[in-house]
Amino acid sequence: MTTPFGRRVSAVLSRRLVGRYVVLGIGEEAAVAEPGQFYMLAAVAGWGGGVDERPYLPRAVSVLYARDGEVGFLLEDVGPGTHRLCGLGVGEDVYLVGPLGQGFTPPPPGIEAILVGGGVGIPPLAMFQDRCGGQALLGFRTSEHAEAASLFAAPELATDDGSAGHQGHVTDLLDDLLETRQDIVVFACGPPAMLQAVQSRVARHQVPAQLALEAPMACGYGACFGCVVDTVAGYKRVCVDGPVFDAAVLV
Amino acid sequence: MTTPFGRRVSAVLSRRLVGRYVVLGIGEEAAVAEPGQFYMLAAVAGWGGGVDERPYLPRAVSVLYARDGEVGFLLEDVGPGTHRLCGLGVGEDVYLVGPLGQGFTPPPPGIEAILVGGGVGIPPLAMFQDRCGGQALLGFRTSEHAEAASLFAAPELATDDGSAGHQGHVTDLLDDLLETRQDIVVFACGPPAMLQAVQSRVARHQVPAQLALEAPMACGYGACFGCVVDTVAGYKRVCVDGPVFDAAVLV
Amino acid sequence: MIEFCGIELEHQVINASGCFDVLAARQVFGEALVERFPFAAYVSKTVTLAARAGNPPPRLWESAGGMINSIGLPNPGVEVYLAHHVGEYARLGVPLITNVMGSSAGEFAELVERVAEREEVAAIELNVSCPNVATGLDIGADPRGLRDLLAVVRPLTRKPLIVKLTPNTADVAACAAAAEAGGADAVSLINTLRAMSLAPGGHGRPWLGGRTGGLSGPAIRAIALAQVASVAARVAVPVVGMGGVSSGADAAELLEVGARLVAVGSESFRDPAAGSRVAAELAAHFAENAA
Amino acid sequence: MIEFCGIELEHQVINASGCFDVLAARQVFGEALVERFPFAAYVSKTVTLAARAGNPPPRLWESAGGMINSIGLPNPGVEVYLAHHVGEYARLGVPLITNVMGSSAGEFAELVERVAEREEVAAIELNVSCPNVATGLDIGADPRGLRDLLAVVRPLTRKPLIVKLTPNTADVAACAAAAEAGGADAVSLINTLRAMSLAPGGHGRPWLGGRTGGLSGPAIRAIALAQVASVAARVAVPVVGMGGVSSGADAAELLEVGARLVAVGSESFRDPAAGSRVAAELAAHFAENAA
Ligand SMILES: Cc1cc2nc3c(=O)[nH]c(=O)nc-3n(C[C@H](O)[C@H](O)[C@H](O)COP(=O)(O)OP(=O)(O)OC[C@H]3O[C@@H](n4cnc5c(N)ncnc54)[C@H](O)[C@@H]3O)c2cc1C
Ligand SMILES: Cc1cc2nc3c(=O)[nH]c(=O)nc-3n(C[C@H](O)[C@H](O)[C@H](O)COP(=O)(O)OP(=O)(O)OC[C@H]3O[C@@H](n4cnc5c(N)ncnc54)[C@H](O)[C@@H]3O)c2cc1C
Ligand SMILES: Cc1cc2nc3c(=O)[nH]c(=O)nc-3n(C[C@H](O)[C@H](O)[C@H](O)COP(=O)(O)O)c2cc1C
Ligand SMILES: Cc1cc2nc3c(=O)[nH]c(=O)nc-3n(C[C@H](O)[C@H](O)[C@H](O)COP(=O)(O)O)c2cc1C
Ligand code: FES
Ligand code: FES
Repeated sequence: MTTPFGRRVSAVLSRRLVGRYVVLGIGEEAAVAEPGQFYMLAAVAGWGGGVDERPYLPRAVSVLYARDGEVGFLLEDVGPGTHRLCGLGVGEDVYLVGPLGQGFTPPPPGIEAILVGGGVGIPPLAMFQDRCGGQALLGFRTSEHAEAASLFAAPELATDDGSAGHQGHVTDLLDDLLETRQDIVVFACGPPAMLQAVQSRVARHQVPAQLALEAPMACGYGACFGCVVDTVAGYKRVCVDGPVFDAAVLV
Repeated sequence: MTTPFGRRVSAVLSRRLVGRYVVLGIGEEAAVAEPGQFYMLAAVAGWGGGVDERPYLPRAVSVLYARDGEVGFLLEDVGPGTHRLCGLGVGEDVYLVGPLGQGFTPPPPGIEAILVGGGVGIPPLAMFQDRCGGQALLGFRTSEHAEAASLFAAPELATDDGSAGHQGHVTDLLDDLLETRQDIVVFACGPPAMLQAVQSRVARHQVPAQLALEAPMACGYGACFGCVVDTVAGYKRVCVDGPVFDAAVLV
Repeated sequence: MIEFCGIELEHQVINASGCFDVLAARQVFGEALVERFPFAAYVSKTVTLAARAGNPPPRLWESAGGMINSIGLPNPGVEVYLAHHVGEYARLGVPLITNVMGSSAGEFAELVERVAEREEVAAIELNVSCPNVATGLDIGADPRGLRDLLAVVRPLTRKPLIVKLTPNTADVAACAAAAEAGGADAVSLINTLRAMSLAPGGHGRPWLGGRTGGLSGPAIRAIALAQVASVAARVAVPVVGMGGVSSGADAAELLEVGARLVAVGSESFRDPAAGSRVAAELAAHFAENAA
Repeated sequence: MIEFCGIELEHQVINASGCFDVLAARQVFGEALVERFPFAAYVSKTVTLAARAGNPPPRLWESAGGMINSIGLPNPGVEVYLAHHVGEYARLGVPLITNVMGSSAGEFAELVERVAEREEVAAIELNVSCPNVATGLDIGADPRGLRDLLAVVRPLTRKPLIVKLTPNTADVAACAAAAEAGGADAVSLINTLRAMSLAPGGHGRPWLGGRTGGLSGPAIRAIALAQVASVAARVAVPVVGMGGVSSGADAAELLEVGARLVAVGSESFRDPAAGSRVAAELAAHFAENAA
């Protein structure tokens, strides 16, 4: 995979809200990312000086879409880095490196993709569905959080408080499916607890799954060895060996 | 002198440009400062993350005016702190502590105030003239820099390049005055070299002078002992013993 | 109420030595400062035997997330301190901790004897960051030097002795253990880290009048946390943790790793009321975690 | 052209060990990385005798103006390094400096002997920041330990030996002098400063898998400048300065206080092309100052 070496500065082209989330579109001539890939992003101005004098490092953000000279991201304001990125105005500059990492591998013909996502971990799935189809099962805390489901075609929903869709976990929806179907591959991203729940379920039902992981990252391109996850083959870097891993290799 | 203990957060009320300078007006109920006093200012958001991950400390800024619940400042963008303050938008919040320090002492009746200023070191003089009158002699690099002279009534100008007023130093104008007049007190602020030139001239002519100094500051209220200047009585803190000093005590 | 070396304190936040001149602050902020004094105890700026003018200016430089100072311990000397300052500080209504520094064990002994005579002084903090003439290191940088120092000064007073350790050392826990073995009632850390800045212009000329200075502020907080944790794990005496604290959350972390008290230094420059703010945030933090 | 220990370099900016895995970067950025390699020499990540997995995650924490890592020196061991990595690194077209660490003088000796056999290796950097089992300190934290180490390894090779000093010491210049006396051809500094961060939640539990980690980035630059200045003033051998460099201006300051080369570490994480950018800014800076 070849990508531009080093940082580039581009203007923000668009910014819109989906419920409590922000969609950020950035001009990027060769917008060629695969679902599951990510960029490292930092604002050019005002990066730093937030809570505890952060952010210092760029932030890993999954690609939501990549087309027509624009790459898009879905952000939730959870800390100093996402706060700054969510507040970017149209015309402001960002540093970006990417696309980075190994994305999802589409299923062979005849096998349906089941997309299991939660919270802000849905952009890779939305992009995947857009390109390869598949049934989305999405979990959120409340209906307010669930507004990001609008990025999907015909998703099934679960919310913790039952304010939208099934009351309970998204893995309940997956359980129902796994009881009846074997001709599927599961694609999942979301919080660690959700991914673990998916991993143990697919293992029990011997269904293949690809999990998109997150880890604290400094560089995003394999330079620092900071983002490792334990696998059957030892520690692997999430940024270059992932973020998508076969569920079977994760320990 | 009593001032509010601790920081307060207020909205920026007004912001306008005088040539390359920015005038910043901030809501401050008890706007009671004296000419020569200053505030410590910091933006609430985006303070930090600039050049070399600065600013960290608040910045000392002289009062330009204080009236009708508003205190005003004149800023020139010379580094990360003034850059951020110059970029403040109306409605953004700032931390401020002040008014701080010892201002100018007005001359006794019958004695004329001669105000000698250069560059961004003119706010205390503008405020002084507004309250107590006096003849302003102002020096700037070019006519573009000289636009801040519009803050004064009937100033005499000098510019390095002669593009406005006398070509040369503002101290040339002072020299002419000192040749003929003894019934004056000089009030000066500006770059160190200018202040030194003023100091040696008034000493030679035995005319009293009050100089407003600058020094790197951390706190502005006497806490750190970082801002000292050498005087006949030893090191004195510019923030609490000054910023205005009698020219005769400075060594 | 918090107990520290037998002293009762209103809360767990005190000032770091040299970061809050209460006499100047009272002049600026008026009696409100005394009425709403931000700290649970007042730690004096370092006092030496003879008066010191301090280092030539410039004394300050701003760096990434922090600052460097080369103030150089200006103070009027112990006699003036005792005659004029102790009484003023006692008016604050919080316990007074007097910070002293000598350049030899003998100087420290003289300082401790003089200061200990005063009833208003609740405890004495020994600033051992002065360069040792013999070794070139800070007196506090090696455990043996600390033990020798305490052997001399410990017998001179029953007031609590707090040893303010230097962070410019390979093994701060060993230094803390030596202080404890020598009879210190508490240790405090971290002091500033040796740092440098250059004058703009490109000739390698130091900016600071003292050539090098000490780094403080958020930039050093993670170093402080590591040093405080290693010291608290090693000694039984109470630890005063400091270094880069700017919020209740920062203070809570120092307490979590074993500090008994937290001191606020540079943050007071940004916010004169930082002491009360940090104490209030800390109280809210614990109330939340208890709920 | 810059001369460093008899090696010719295109410019004065190299990478800091462990901050630029060139094999991964080539996979990501393609051959452009080799064609426009950002550094004047390539310093390998630390190599040890046996393979090391490194510390358990999490390994990173962001702090004020910097970061803390507890990577824990993962590497495939010296045999795999020699068999597979040296050849790849040689392809970069810049001199290769191999960084090694042993936990005893004997381990260092074995590493130096094995690595020195290889023609592709231009110089060997000794990372002496490993905790000494006997003293609990870093091997490099006391001058005597360094002298003993060099007495063992210096006779084993004529290749330049660079000693990478630890900053967690009371007197880094004394350590540098000991390295020089022992026959080191150069010294490099600073390595990361011991630091800590806590897991969110309030139980004092360390966040990092390695419990403590090392602080790097702009937060430590002023400390690096002080240490590099004190070392350069003390030794005659060339000094590689590093710590928080993110611009040509930062690099220039290290050169001004006496460094021969500058290494860029954490800044490469923020900007993969930081090496070339800093070198270009440095060249512009000197052109300006000459004018
Ligand atoms: C491959 C990948 C893809 C991602 N995609 C997206 C995406 O599409 N959209 C999105 O919004 N996010 C995404 N993330 C997550 C995002 O990069 C992280 O949440 C990032 O840390 C947010 O930065 P922040 O400054 O906003 O929050 P942080 O302050 O970093 O807080 C986030 C969490 O990090 C921990 N934390 C707190 N303080 C620190 C500290 N000082 N240092 C380190 N950790 C700390 C805490 O557990 C906290 O809850 C992705 C991450 C990865 C690795
Ligand atoms: C009493 C007083 C009144 C003042 N009034 C005004 C006013 O009315 N208007 C106004 O615009 N300014 C005023 N100033 C000056 C202003 O406070 C300083 O110039 C301040 O340093 C600007 O901050 P900065 O971040 O923009 O620039 P800095 O980065 O602080 O740069 C300013 C100068 O500081 C030096 N410098 C560079 N890097 C550093 C560093 N890391 N640490 C310390 N110094 C450095 C350099 O010499 C540089 O030229 C006043 C200062 C004082 C003391
Ligand atoms: C301007 C300044 C002056 C200081 N003066 C002293 C002093 O006189 N005695 C002392 O023991 N420590 C002194 N210190 C160190 C502080 O007490 C404290 O240990 C250090 O600043 C770390 O805390 P901080 O990061 O909260 O500032 C001083 C620090 C600063 C910044
Ligand atoms: C993620 C990371 C990994 C590192 N790995 C090594 C290493 O393997 N060997 C070594 O000698 N130094 C290592 N270091 C230290 C750096 O080489 C350098 O000394 C330090 O980071 C200071 O420079 P900086 O502030 O530019 O990062 C590492 C630093 C970081 C941040
Ligand atoms: S984030 Fe640096 S190696 Fe993965
Ligand atoms: S700025 Fe702190 S004492 Fe003057």
